[in-house]
Amino acid sequence: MAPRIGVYVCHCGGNISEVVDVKKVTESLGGQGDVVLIKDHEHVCSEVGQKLILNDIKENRLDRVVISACSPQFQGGTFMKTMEQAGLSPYVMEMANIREQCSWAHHGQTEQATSKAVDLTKMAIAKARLDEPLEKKVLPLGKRVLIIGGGIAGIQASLDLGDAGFEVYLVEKEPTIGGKMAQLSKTFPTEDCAACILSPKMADVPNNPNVRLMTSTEVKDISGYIGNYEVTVTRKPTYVDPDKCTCCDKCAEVCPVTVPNEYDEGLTTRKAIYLPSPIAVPNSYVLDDKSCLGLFPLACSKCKEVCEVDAINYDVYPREEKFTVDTIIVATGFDIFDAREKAVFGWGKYENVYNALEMERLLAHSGEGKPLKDLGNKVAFIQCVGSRDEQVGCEYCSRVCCMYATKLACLFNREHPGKEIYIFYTDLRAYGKGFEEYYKRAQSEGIKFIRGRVAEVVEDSETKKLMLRAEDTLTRKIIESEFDSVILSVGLRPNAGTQKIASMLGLSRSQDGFLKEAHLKFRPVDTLIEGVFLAGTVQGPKDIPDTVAQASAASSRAIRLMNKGEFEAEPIIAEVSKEMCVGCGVCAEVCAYGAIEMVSSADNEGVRTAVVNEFLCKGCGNCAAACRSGAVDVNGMSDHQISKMIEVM
Amino acid sequence: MDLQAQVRQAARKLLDDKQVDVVIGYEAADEPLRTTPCFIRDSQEVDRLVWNPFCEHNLAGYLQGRQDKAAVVAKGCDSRAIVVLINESQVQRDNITVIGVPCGGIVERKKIYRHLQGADIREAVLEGDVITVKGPGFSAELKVEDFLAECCKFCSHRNPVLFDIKIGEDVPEVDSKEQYHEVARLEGSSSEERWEFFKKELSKCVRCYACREACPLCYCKQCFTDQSLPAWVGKTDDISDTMAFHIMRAYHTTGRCVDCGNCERACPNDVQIRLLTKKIEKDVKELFGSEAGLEIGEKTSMMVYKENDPQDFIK
Amino acid sequence: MKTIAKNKMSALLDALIKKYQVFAPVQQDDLVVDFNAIRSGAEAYLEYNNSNEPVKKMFFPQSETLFTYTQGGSTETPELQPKQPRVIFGVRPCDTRSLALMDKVFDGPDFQDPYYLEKRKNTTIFTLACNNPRNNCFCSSLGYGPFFQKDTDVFMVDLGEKYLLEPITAAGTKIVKGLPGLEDAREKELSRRKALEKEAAGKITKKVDLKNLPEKLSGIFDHPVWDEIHEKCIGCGVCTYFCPTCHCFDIVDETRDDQGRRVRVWDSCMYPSFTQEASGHNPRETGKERMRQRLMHKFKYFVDNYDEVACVGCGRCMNNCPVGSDLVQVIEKINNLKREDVYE
Amino acid sequence: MQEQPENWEPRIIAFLCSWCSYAGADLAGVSRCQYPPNIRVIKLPCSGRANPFYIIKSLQQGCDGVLISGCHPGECHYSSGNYYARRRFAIMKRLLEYIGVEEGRVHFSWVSASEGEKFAKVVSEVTEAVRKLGPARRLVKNEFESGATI
Repeated sequence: MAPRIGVYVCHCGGNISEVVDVKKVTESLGGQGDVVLIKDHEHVCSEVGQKLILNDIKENRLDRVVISACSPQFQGGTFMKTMEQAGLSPYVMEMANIREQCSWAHHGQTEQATSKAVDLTKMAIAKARLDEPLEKKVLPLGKRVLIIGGGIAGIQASLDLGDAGFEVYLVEKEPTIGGKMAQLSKTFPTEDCAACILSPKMADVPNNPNVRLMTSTEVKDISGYIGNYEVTVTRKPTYVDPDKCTCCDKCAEVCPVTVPNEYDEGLTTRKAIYLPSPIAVPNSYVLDDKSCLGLFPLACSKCKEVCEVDAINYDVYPREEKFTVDTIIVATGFDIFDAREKAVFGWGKYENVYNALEMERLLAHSGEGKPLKDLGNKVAFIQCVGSRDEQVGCEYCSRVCCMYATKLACLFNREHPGKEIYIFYTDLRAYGKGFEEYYKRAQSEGIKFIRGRVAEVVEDSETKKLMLRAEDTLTRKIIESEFDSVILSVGLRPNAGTQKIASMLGLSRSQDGFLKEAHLKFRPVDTLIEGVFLAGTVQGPKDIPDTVAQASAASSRAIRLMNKGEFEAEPIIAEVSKEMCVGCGVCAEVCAYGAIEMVSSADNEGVRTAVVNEFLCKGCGNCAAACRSGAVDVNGMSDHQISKMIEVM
Repeated sequence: MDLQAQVRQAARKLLDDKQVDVVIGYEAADEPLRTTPCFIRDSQEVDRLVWNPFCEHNLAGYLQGRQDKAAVVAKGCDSRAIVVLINESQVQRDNITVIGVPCGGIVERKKIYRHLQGADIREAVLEGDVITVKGPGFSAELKVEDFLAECCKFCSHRNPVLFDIKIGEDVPEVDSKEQYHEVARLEGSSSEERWEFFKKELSKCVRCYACREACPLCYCKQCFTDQSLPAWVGKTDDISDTMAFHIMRAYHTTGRCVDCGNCERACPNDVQIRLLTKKIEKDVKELFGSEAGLEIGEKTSMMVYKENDPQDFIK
Repeated sequence: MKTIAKNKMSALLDALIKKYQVFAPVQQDDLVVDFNAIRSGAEAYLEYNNSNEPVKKMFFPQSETLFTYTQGGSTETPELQPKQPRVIFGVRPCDTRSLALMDKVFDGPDFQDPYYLEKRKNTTIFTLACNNPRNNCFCSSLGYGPFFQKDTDVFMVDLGEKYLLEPITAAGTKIVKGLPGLEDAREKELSRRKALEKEAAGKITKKVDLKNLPEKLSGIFDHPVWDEIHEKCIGCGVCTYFCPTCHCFDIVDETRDDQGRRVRVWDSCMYPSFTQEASGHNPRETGKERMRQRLMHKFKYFVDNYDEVACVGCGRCMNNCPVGSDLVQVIEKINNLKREDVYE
Repeated sequence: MQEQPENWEPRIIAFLCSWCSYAGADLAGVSRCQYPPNIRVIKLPCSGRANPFYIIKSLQQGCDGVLISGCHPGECHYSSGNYYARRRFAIMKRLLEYIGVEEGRVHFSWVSASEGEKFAKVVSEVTEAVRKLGPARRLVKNEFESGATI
């Protein structure tokens, strides 16, 4: 059946008609069979104008409306509502922009502006002719959220969501939550003890009735989409029942295996059965089956023998667990830069070169009165190790190193007054609240800040002292000096495990390797994948307050979606013709939203074709332009429509 | 053992061991200087298989959409096409066995006919690198290397990049520096000259679609030329439509074309369509630094982007 | 019977050009010859083997506007009659023969195609005997041969120094009468003609036996041999577009805004779109059905309808097939099917 | 420069992404930036929507010029559509010019929603470039006119 199109050309109270000859436009449009009526009006968008349209739709059984007026970005919404009022799909209305892009831009050129207005209106008619009455799609949403990563970001997000009544699954691959923050000595600029402020928060997690904590657990697979994420996790056994363990330490005492302690960055040792950290949550010993003498077959059972509460059970195995969530927050954090990549500084080779996280642990221990090492009398910090350094592929600033080095220097200085402490920096960035003041204070306390990049560190093989060479770029003097210890302020790198999660979810990375947010300014915690959010350093280097803020932001964005109970999707989306699709996958590859899946399904005779997820697709049409077969098109913006618009030319 | 014997031996073993259902290779054609694709299912028939510089077809196209287990004889370019087909999920790696044969270049039959001014060649015998051709009242000895197809002359991948069975030793790769000389020559001429050249060249096209069908990477279920909503390209032999067809067909090979020359070889009217695909191949290399069909798992150049891709042409 | 010295041929053509639009073989490059309208006799190149494309396009062009229309109703049919009477000069007997076969389709008892016929009526054909059949030629298996002189207006033979001209039809006689430079043929020349005919026949080595083919084909519609025959076919249209007897077409509308034209364009039974239905269903779903259709049409259905096979043995389908598919071998394969394999 | 028919005005088709360039064109109007009235705009969601067929079809239809405009790199509303578009256009533009379509028929630009003035400038430049070239002849399909095509 031929469409019945009504066309309205607006004068816009002279805005249009002072340049464009509106009468002539209406006259030039005639002669096309399915254009049932053409009218002009002083203000089509006015009450009167809209009533006119409503009335015409009813009386003339119009099923397409073309409005030749202002920009659709200006009044498009108004007319879409009018269509709905008339009981029509808002997507069978087209606008020709003869104001912003015609009358306002072509003053005094009535003839040409009029002819342009005619063409633009004809193009809108050509498009409207092929419009289909699309409808919005609605997806019911539940209140389940998966949080990947139990660092401070994951903890904050879990608590926010749990408190708000959402069902949280917090997955952490390590045996305890707490992440990198749990390893820190104190935090800048306030110097409050990291463990002291973190441990209550950590303890809140298992106590929150809405949070299901899964430590020693890795995400194996995620499929599906918003509202329907099917998550498969692998739960690794710890062999110790946390509910029974009393942390009496007897098991560790008898354990014959000693290995480097990760929590202390290998500066101390632990046993094969151990407490992951003094503030571990769950607060329980765990058995590390990789360093244990052997469980299959059992080589030693000393720990089990001494356990008075019978908390140890060797007969447990990794198991998979599946659950479904509606949204996901990725908070997989960062890794520190591996300073071995910067071989000129000798980390891992020279005895007295430490990275900053090692320094954190050294200070944490000495702070407790149990010093591990003597760092000597002259200590240097080298900044920007693995940051702002194209040689190692990190162009970005890691944002926290200036301040943590200042903090470590201050703490060390206060513990060992009278020592010489140098910080060799590129630029000193003290941009946060209280940062500049902290920097000033450090200077006043005698920490020497030298603006200059250190070229190399050379160890005296006899004395193990370290020779540093740098240029003080402020005084233009070459500094060559011997130090007892050197601390490398290593930068932040994307966590090694993040890529796996990113691939599962179809998240893209920024050039720096951190996960990419949907919009750097306006959607900093959203991703392009609907229902997936980022929190913390997984998105880029940041300090604790920013991480916490972002975690709360991510929670709030997740709540924004789930609280409504449903998700509404625009109908202007891609559509795949199964008959034409050859399954090459180029569409899925170029889709930024992971909205296209290549499926070989039984109802398609096992043939692999692209399938568009109508809730994830944003209708950008990149897939359609990429498809060589012409199998992908965009509803309401089809190739056929565009080709007919071109034909008007 | 010569390469042909090795191909036959490999085929025999694959069929006898029931590793494959069919071996796709070449057999002699009735016409001199030609071979024709053949499908061997019985090991008794492997002696039909031949290997010589007349094995001009890219057999990769026969793999697309197969349900059975197939072995295929593949030269360098054929193997690259197979890689692209695998990467585009048109061929399942597990279902195919690639019999890789290093290739010294393929003879372009029409060059010989041109050289002999259209002589009526009734017989051709290849011995070593010399082809002896005979016809009513004449005979001539020709060297293979003098009649290599254009795409073979500067081929940068004569040895298969993917194979399960390798026949013979790798041949030395040739200097491919000059491979774009024809494109470069055209680029050096004026817009007007290029237009006249391509208009004339493409007006020879009769829209038989042999180029498209011969291309192992043209595998759409329905080509844009046959689509009607919208009908991007008219069906008549109007030169504008013919040019539009060739522009878009070439464009669709962007970052995928392996320059096997099958399209141009298939053309009954000798339209130099490789000049289009070769231009794109050159641009892809220049602009995006990529080359098609070298590695399983690689993404073709239109599937990816770099944030710093060249954009000096954009205002 | 007349002769003309080769060096006078150009003048003869010039004389024809004054009254007719003359199409003659013209060298396109050092290998390819095709029929073009010539403006001077010197352009003609008669020392050719055969034209790359058959002459059918002179009567049944690849695209032909049937009529134009505008939205609102008016249609306009183009002028069907050529502006000038035409001569096609130097056509090989196989192509001449193909026109006789095409006539059966476009000028049948029930239907006459004006677009084809107006051109046909206004065209005089000069056939040039084929002294040098090529390795893919097999016209002698089709009941005629390289010196076949029916179905034409004037028959010519290249005698070496001269051409022999023999008017066949009244139109031929009339046209030859007015041509300059002709001499009466001598006995010696007529015997030379005979010798050349024999020599030409001897050059044809490809042979097919068509005697029982239609009957055999009718029994093997579902035979697995088709799987084998089509297997290497890539489904292009070369064999049909270059076939002098293939005449299938599609009718398409080309529109732009409010105007349109209806065009007849060549189509090929080898294309999937040839039988694609609007529903998406395709009765000839794979290359096998399409290959079968092509051969059935040529060697069975056409025979059923017109008592002739729709093949002239010119060999173009084999010359041009991108994958070297060999029609003669295919027919042989079918002929060799054992009786028990063929069911009624 | 070829001879131009009297009163000839170039007809230029423009494909603008809706988030940046179309909004930029709106801003040009709102700011009353004046530019030549020769363009006819088709709004696309993203420059990544622009199938190279649009360019070919436009040229076949006799458009004297084609402009495609999207968001600046890194500002695509759909994150990366313009990056893909950029690759497609780079290849297509070079191919068209190689085949003999005059340089200056097909143009690309990045215009953001805040660049009304830039939009007006781009359109003026494009119109001027096309005007210099004269009416499009190459690749134009003249199926409704008698005589030879192209």
